Amino acid sequence: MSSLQDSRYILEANNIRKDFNVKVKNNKIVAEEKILKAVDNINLKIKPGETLGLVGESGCGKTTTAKLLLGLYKPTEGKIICEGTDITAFKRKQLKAFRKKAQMIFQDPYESLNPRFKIKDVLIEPLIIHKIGSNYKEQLKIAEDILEEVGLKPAQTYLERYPHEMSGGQRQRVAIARALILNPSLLIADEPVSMLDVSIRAGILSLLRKMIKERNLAAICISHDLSLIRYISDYTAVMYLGKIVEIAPTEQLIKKRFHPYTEALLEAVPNPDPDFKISLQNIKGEAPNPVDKPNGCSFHPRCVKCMEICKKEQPQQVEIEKGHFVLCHLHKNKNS
Amino acid sequence: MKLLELNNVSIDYKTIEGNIRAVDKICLSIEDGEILGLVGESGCGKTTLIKSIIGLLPQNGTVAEGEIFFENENLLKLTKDEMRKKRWKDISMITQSAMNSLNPVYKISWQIVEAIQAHKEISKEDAYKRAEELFELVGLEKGRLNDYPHQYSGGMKQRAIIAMALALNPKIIIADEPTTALDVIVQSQILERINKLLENYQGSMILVTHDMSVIAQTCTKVAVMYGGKIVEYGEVNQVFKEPNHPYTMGLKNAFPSLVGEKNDLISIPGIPPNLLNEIKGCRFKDRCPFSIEKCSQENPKKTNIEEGFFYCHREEEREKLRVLASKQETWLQENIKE
Amino acid sequence: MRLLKYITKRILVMLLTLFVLVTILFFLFRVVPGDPVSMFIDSGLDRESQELLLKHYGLDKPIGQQYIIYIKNLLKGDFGNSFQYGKSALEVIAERFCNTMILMVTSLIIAFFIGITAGAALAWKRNTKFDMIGTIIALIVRCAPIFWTGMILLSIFAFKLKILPLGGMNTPGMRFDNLLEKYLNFDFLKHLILPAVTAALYSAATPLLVMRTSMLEVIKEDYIELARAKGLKEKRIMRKHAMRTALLPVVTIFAVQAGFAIGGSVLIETVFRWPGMGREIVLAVSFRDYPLAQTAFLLIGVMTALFNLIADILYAYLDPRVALD
Amino acid sequence: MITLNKILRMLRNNKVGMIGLLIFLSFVIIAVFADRIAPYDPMKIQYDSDGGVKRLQPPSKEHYLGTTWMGRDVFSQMIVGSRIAVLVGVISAVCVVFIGTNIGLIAGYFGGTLDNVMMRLVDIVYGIPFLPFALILVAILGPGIKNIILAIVLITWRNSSRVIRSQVLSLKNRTFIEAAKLSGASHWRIIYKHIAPNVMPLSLVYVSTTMASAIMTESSLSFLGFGDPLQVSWGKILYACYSSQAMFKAWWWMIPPGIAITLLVLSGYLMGRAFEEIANPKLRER
Repeated sequence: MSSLQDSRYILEANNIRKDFNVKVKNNKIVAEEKILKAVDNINLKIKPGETLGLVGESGCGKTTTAKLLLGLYKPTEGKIICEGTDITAFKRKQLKAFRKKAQMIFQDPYESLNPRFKIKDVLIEPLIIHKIGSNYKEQLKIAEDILEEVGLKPAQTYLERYPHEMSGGQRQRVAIARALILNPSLLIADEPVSMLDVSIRAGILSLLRKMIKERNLAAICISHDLSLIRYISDYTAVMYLGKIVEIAPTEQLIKKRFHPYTEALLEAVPNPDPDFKISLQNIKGEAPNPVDKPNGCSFHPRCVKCMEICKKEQPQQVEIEKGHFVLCHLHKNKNS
Repeated sequence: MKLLELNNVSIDYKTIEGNIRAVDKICLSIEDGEILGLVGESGCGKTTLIKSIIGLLPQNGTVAEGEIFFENENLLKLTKDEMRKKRWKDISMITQSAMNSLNPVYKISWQIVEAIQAHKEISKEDAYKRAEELFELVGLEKGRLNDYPHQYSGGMKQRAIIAMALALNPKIIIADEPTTALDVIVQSQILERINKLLENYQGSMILVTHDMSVIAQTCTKVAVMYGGKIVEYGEVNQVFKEPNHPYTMGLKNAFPSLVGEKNDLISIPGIPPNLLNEIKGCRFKDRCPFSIEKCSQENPKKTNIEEGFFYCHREEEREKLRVLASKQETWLQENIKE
Repeated sequence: MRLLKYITKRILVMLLTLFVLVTILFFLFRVVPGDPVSMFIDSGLDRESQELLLKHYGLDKPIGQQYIIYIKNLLKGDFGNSFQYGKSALEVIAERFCNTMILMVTSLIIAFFIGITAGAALAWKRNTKFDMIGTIIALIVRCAPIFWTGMILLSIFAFKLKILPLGGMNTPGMRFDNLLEKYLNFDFLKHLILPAVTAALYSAATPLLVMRTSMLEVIKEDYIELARAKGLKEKRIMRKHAMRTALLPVVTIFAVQAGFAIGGSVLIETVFRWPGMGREIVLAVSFRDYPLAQTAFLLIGVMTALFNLIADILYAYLDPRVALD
Repeated sequence: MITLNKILRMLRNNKVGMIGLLIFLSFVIIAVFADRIAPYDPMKIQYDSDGGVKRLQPPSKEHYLGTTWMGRDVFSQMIVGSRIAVLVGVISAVCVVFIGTNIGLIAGYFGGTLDNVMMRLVDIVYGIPFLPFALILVAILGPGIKNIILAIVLITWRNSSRVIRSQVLSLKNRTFIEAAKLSGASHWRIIYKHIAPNVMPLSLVYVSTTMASAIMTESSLSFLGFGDPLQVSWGKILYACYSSQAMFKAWWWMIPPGIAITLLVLSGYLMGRAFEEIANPKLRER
């Protein structure tokens, strides 16, 4: 292979791993140091115009994965390839160019805007850093345009405001505007609506979807809620304790899932319908502390279909149907 | 028999900017054995309302008018000490953020025993035994009783709080967003556990949440709050199948579902009203696609239906509105008159 | 045995600190222009006897060598001889050290007791006149110079009312056969009251204000609301729930406060002519008696470090969430 | 950066802070115009018409606050003494917080070895008993304001740098900092454009409290007899009062310097508390 990367993809993550050193206190006065494998051997490929959903419980490594892909963390192992080069080896200049291409929207709109910046300063800052627009007036015009695009009309009324003078939904729109102002080709949204009131969530989600399609972005949307992911992503990957346990086109995954954890996750989403009562049959207990991962398949202590082999051996990923991968001992490769 | 009855209750907050009427003339009752869901967006006054029932309004909040009857006794007329004795024994509570509701420096067992001993002449050993029973009830290992809260996961803390709430077999339990901070699976486990406990539990419960699906899973009755008022109240099945208030219709649309085909997710445009200003007419009118002239002039009247009520000026046309409300075009910003 | 390891680690850090201190002090005292010897040797002495004296104190050697000798001696427990007293500096300081400790520990105990209870009470009655007046008094006491407060108390109780002694630690002329006898008598207690109260007043203000702020924050916590919902009595909520957790930041400042108090002993002991280490430092510095000043300073450093260690361990015990690392 | 205007705006809604600022500003005005306000040369011995020294005279029309044992005018000494207090307070506060804030910002933001070394250094400095150290330093280097300020700066930078570092540690994990990083902002831009404005209220807390403690330190050292020999300061007035053994007789000599020190130190603490409420919104809504 002459090129490191398949040119159809914007970003490719190859076997990335991230370890953190953490201090744990177990009934003792003095702390103990341990290694937390937050992300464990993950492979991802992202295409323009396509949205990948990343689902899992808190602490499963979704956000760490996102930050690795954006170069906010350095992976302990593995490569992240963008346009033929490994981003983990970027020099300062290359990194700055990469920043222009990859952006993120954060979970908490009350946290992601600097409280001491006016909205116009928030939006113009990236333009100043990347020297876009020849003068302040031009930059202001770009900021106004993007504000109108994300539905904050008329833009002039918002430019002079501070974040605390806006509602959560409006702030999240500003955050989207900031992410898009540099015309990125990759967008990662980390739980973009989970802090917002239910009645306005759909508006933000459809705005995101519109932007992704219009601008032909490669996107990743992180959420703990499969029912929300369904509305935005084309593919969905389910994560458990740092690993992707199942990945498939979203509707396919909802209709036909193979991993017991996905099964449980789907079962667990409560329905706004009194006729469908929850019954959790596919899972036991709570997720262990990621510091003490079980041996073998890390899901085995909670799995109702656990076999002997699950306790000893880590499963390998198999393609069970076209484009549908599972990491589970229950399933064998269709081709082999 | 009516266990709890709120009669025309209004609650005011004093703030630097002025008085806020967080709860406005609410009438609501709950019968023995009933599980009432109270649903609404943040700032709609749901938490304020339940805090007034248990007598724990913050210092700047006061019940401006109305009565709260519990077993035919007006709670607002009780002395502080009489009210204190009612708490937990008759009315217990599962707080909003169970994560922070346990005192970090005491063992869980200590905190449960304390609650029991505050109301019962009972030895420490017996109280501890009761705590063990409770732990079994909520699905926690007895051995973990002597842990500190920080050694528990979020779900375990929530279970511990539920155990504590059940300790004295109260007549009513008020649960304020009991599962909001939890992960999906843990949330479902807790909801399942609550459902199971409710089967054997004689008393009533008020469950406050912003999540319609949680209500659908647990409650028998539901009250929908908006801008300090209850806009609709009724049997859960009825409200979910045939919502009568446009807000309920919109709220129902906004919830994604995994069951069946993907249907459009629709959001309600605009933001909730600012309660600092006095509002004339219906409080939902600014966000309602069906609002008419009358809505901004008069307060809507109560329409009683079997097992419930709602407040809307267009009560006659509700069948038609329901059909319209399920369409995405209806809820576009442009269709809403300022 | 992690705790032991932790303490060892901390003590090593403490020793390093002390080593740095010793080094800084040693060179400070010797590098400065001016002949230190002239400060304590009668200029009437002839050259020969001066040189003899220099030799006797090891001052004739080059400074690097002096330093090595000094460190070696320190490790052997030899802190050098005081120029003023002509005997071992450690011996001189040992007695002063006891006197200072008694004064400081007494005043710190009073201070933290007053600070914690009053701070909690003020917070519990927040936004009342009681709270406002209490806070203002605490602030003023905190801001008044400690030696001035001491002077005022002296004028009132010793000079005007004549119920307490004017200073010192014992009435002159009293003789004691052993230490116990020296400290365990009414006369000593009478001498202790004013300096201890002055120091306590000063040291109480900070824990009081910290306790008040910390209580105000704790009161808003969810577990206080739950304690109310549990139907506990207000007194119990305040004592068992609010005060217990609000205490934690107060423990954190204990170390710093103790350090201040020990440093402040310089002033207190001067005003009340208390024969302690602080006063000795002032005198030693005035007379350029550097072995004595160094020794006293070092001991004060050790005390500060010890208080730090105690506070950290205490904190870890009081807060189950916190681990030492 | 910070202008008086900005500070005023911050303190406008804060009664406590306003009072502190007013007290402080009045002392500044007194210090600036001390020469014109003081009726006599503070060091000049006053004689009565018979040529006798006016020793320990109680307050009168000529001498508002009486005279000292040496026959000097206490009121003039008080007025002129404000100079040293204000000077030492302001200069040390600015130096200390400038150093402390920058160390805190850099150590907290970059972390790693640099942070470790810095914080060990802070630990060591925390182990040095402040007043005895200042005493020894001033005694050796010679009494004078420069050395007093040096001693204060050498020790007190530890407080602000440690607290600001921990504030930076929590700020740098806030998502708006990550967002800035993602915009391609350089480290220095993040530190000085995004983080620094957010720690500014905290820095101001330390400007105020350091000023207070510097004034206290100066007067303590002067009281112990290590003040600047050529200048009048409040601590030195008290030193003279105490060592002349006249303090029990001449309240007018003993009381005013103490009140002045207390007030000026208080003004620092009041402003500090006000800034603290701004820095930590949790304290605000009661």
